[in-house]
Amino acid sequence: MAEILSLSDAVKRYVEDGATVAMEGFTHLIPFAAGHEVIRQRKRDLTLIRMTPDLVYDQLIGAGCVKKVIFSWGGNPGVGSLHRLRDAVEKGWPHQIEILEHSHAAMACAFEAGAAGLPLAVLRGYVGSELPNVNEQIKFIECPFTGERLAAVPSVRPDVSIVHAQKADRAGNVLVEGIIGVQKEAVLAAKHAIVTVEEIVDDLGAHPNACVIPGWAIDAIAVAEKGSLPSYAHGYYPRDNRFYKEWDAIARDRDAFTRWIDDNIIQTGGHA
Amino acid sequence: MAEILSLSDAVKRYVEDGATVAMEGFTHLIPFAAGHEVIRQRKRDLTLIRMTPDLVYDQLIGAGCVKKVIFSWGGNPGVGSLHRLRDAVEKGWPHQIEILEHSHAAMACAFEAGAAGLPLAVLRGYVGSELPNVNEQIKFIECPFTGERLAAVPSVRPDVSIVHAQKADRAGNVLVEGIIGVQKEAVLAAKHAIVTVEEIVDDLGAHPNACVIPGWAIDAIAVAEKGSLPSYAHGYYPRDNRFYKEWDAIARDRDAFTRWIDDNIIQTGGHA
Amino acid sequence: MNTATDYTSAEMMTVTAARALENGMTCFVGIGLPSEAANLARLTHAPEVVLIYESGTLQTKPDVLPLSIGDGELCESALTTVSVPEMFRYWLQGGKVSVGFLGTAQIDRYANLNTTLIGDYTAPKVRLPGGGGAPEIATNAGEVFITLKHSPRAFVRDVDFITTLGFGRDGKGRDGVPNIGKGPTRVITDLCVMKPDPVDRELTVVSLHPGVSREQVQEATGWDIRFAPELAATPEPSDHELAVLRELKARTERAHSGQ
Amino acid sequence: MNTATDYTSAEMMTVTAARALENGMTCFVGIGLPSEAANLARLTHAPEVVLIYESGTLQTKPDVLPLSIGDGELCESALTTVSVPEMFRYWLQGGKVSVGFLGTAQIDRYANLNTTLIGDYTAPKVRLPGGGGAPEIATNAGEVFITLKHSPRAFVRDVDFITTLGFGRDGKGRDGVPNIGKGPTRVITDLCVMKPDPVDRELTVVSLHPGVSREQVQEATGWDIRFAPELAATPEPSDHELAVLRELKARTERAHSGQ
Repeated sequence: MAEILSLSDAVKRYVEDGATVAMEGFTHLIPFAAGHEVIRQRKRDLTLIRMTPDLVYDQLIGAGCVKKVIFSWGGNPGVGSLHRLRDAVEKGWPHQIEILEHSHAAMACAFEAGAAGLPLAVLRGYVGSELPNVNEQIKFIECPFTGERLAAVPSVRPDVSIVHAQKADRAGNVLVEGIIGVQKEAVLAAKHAIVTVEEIVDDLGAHPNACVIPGWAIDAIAVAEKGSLPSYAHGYYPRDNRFYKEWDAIARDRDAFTRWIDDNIIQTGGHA
Repeated sequence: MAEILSLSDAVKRYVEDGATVAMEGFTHLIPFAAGHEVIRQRKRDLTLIRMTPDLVYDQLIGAGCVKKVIFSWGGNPGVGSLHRLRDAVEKGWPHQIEILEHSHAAMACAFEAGAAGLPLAVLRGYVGSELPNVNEQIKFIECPFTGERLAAVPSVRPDVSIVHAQKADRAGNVLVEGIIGVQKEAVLAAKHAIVTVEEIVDDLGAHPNACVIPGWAIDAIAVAEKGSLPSYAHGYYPRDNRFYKEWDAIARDRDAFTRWIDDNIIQTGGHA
Repeated sequence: MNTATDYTSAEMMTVTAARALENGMTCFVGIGLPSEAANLARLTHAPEVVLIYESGTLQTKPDVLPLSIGDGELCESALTTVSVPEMFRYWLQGGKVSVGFLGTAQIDRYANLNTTLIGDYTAPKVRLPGGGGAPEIATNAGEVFITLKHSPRAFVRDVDFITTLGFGRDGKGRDGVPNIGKGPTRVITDLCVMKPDPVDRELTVVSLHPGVSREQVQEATGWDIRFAPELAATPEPSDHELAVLRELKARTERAHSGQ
Repeated sequence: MNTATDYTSAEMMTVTAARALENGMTCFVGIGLPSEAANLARLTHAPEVVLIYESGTLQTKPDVLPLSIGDGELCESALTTVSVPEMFRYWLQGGKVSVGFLGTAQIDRYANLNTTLIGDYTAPKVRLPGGGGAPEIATNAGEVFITLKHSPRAFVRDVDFITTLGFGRDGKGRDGVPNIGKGPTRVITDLCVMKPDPVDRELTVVSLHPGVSREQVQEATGWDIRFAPELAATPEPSDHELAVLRELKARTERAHSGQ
């Protein structure tokens, strides 16, 4: 049953050094506030899973929280590279990180299989791609009915998943609306789940088939107003495209990056 | 791209003798009007797929349209047996039919896999059940990552799927709301799809993540007002529970059944 | 809580079945007797029991009992309604269900369930509705409660067909199987409560309902039924439980006959 | 339709790419150049082209070009928005996409795409963003259009890494593979249009943009590029196409800088 906690307490309780963590949100509803709290609490050796690492993982990598990243597209959407990711992979700063990469289709299926409690996902994928040469977690099976060769990947089952959503009610039931990505799958696939929300309301006001995640499938709810900025929250605030562009210059330079983290995350003490 | 046709024309064009047909709707939105049209057009040798055959398949079986039924629960919900299904299976009236039975979980996964374009569905299912002894389409595979034994069933890919929904817009986009069952999966898994609707409207008025099936994924839309009675349409009319109970007596007796079909389906000429 | 003195054996069964559910459990509910018991639990001691029906209705709070597994009432009173594939994949197979509550046509001494047919598969004497959700509810839920009326036709030594696993033909059907639930942990009838023996898994009467004798249970059971050494007396229904149950059934009756 | 006389090579590329899309096609759209071309098509000759973005937005009609693949605009103007697993499973893998429209960092003579890295995998010179949706778009869509700027750095004889299958290292990568799309059927650059040779699948220039010479194409290509025997001249953009494109880009600029 979801407990309503402060973001700081939620991260303290559920994100351990060395944990496998999925912070999801496909462009929309990216849990930046939670990512920043992880940086502030100086978590270390995390294995981070995320289809599109985006700036939030760039920040976590540059801040030294990360041992390994599992992903399928690691760029700054519409802008270019994730310079902290590249610097870590290409030059080992602040330290070398491991990467394990998939295609979106495979990762989406792996989250789906994780939510479905299965050990693997099967897809018609990776045909002719050289990704299976560099990712030993991509295997192939034969369909027992047709003989067709199909790709198989292990399901995603994080220790903790963290997502951001529009709102929760007082029982901790959460409404996610708009581009819903793999958020529900991330929550259901994880051992523990933290959901940050814009607000807590009396009534979700959801339609019959809305994407509602019941409170009993969540461990902690934390209010984080504007908690997905510079990403956006459908119905609350738009994407800060300008910041995405500005990030390019900040992240290109190690010092500029370190200053930015210090000024905007560390020094704010949780009130960013 | 969906064409708006009369129900009679839609059935004429897409339901051929010998076809594999899925008429879906999990208790809710069962496409009775379409099933009755199939009976009126005296289609023969159909292989019918449906998780819960319900009265609509009882009627089709008794009317002699059916060669084989693939299903997972064949009863009159809350009432008892499907007497026409039982009479066909136990006594071969009006002729012997084949049955192939699954569990709900397996059929739901098989529809899902059909929609996903896969040849098979994998599930943690059928453990200790004797259904695999009598259904050779249930096989087991070994997970290449964990070694776990998992069930596999062929995906469902009907020649035609027929579902009922609340409304379509003029471009043939369809809104399904409430208990959505496997309707979307049935439509997407099929070579051809017919959707009957309560009405055609200018604007579906759907929320951002509503279950909307685009017109270009559907072949024919046919208006069938009260087209799911005695089942129900959320927002339009309730389930006729009384008829479900009355059906028990009608279907128990071959003559009573034949008279009912004649009076209520054949003689109405499509204006039931 | 006053205990009632005037109640039927069917009411005794439903109240006892309802009491098996604890507040906060997530319960995947079968239609019929399990649904009646689960909703009684929700309306009495377990207001926060989460009821899930295979039609996709999550955390539903119907005001009247559904006739079918997909009545509109279930959707209208649910937290949300998901597709049937999602229900079986994410919620049941995904391990979110603590207890599956099932009925059955036949049950045997190892709590295997038969809802497929009586007689031989290729030439059945009676064709039953089939497996439905039960085969995977029984293996993917944390544990399973079963409720049905006691009769020698229902309680047979060996079921004609194992639609749904209890503990297998030899009681060992779950041994060594990874990722499987505990299976049937109790069977509630109109006469008694049974649990599987902790060692060999054979169903054993652990509690007799008020006024029921061992002989009555034996007569209604198709094998030599075991009784626990410390046989309990099932507590009687309270006035409150009976009142809520009767009101629920009356509301249901009015709602369904009104159509 | 008047043809314009004053336009850039980038505009020529976008207009030509847009013209490749036919009305009624369902197009799985990559971000950037493909998205610009696909929306131009929708706003000109193909008003009923169905645009699908991997963020889950089905049949979207954005008023301004999205900066990211999941901008709010895409959801707000979509017929509906589904989860990302559903997008990849039901819509792409399910065979509902007639054409995938992709960009790339590197492409080789067999139209294999590399968006993974330059150099060696374990010690990359440049780490690129990775596969994203492309590997399965390229195999599960009915066919694939590719658009990118022509340069010797982008057009290499053999890509450093096949992220996404064109026709494989030997041009035979799709032969005998069941349930696979036709693959890249055209590549549109700022200089020309290329198609795979019908026999050996090597990319061949079939049409030169106005004012572009064979030599220019060869200089911008990292291998000995083939030209079709009957080399066409790409039709120029019309005034209308240019006006719509420029207005679209101006609207986009205003919208994105306003934030």
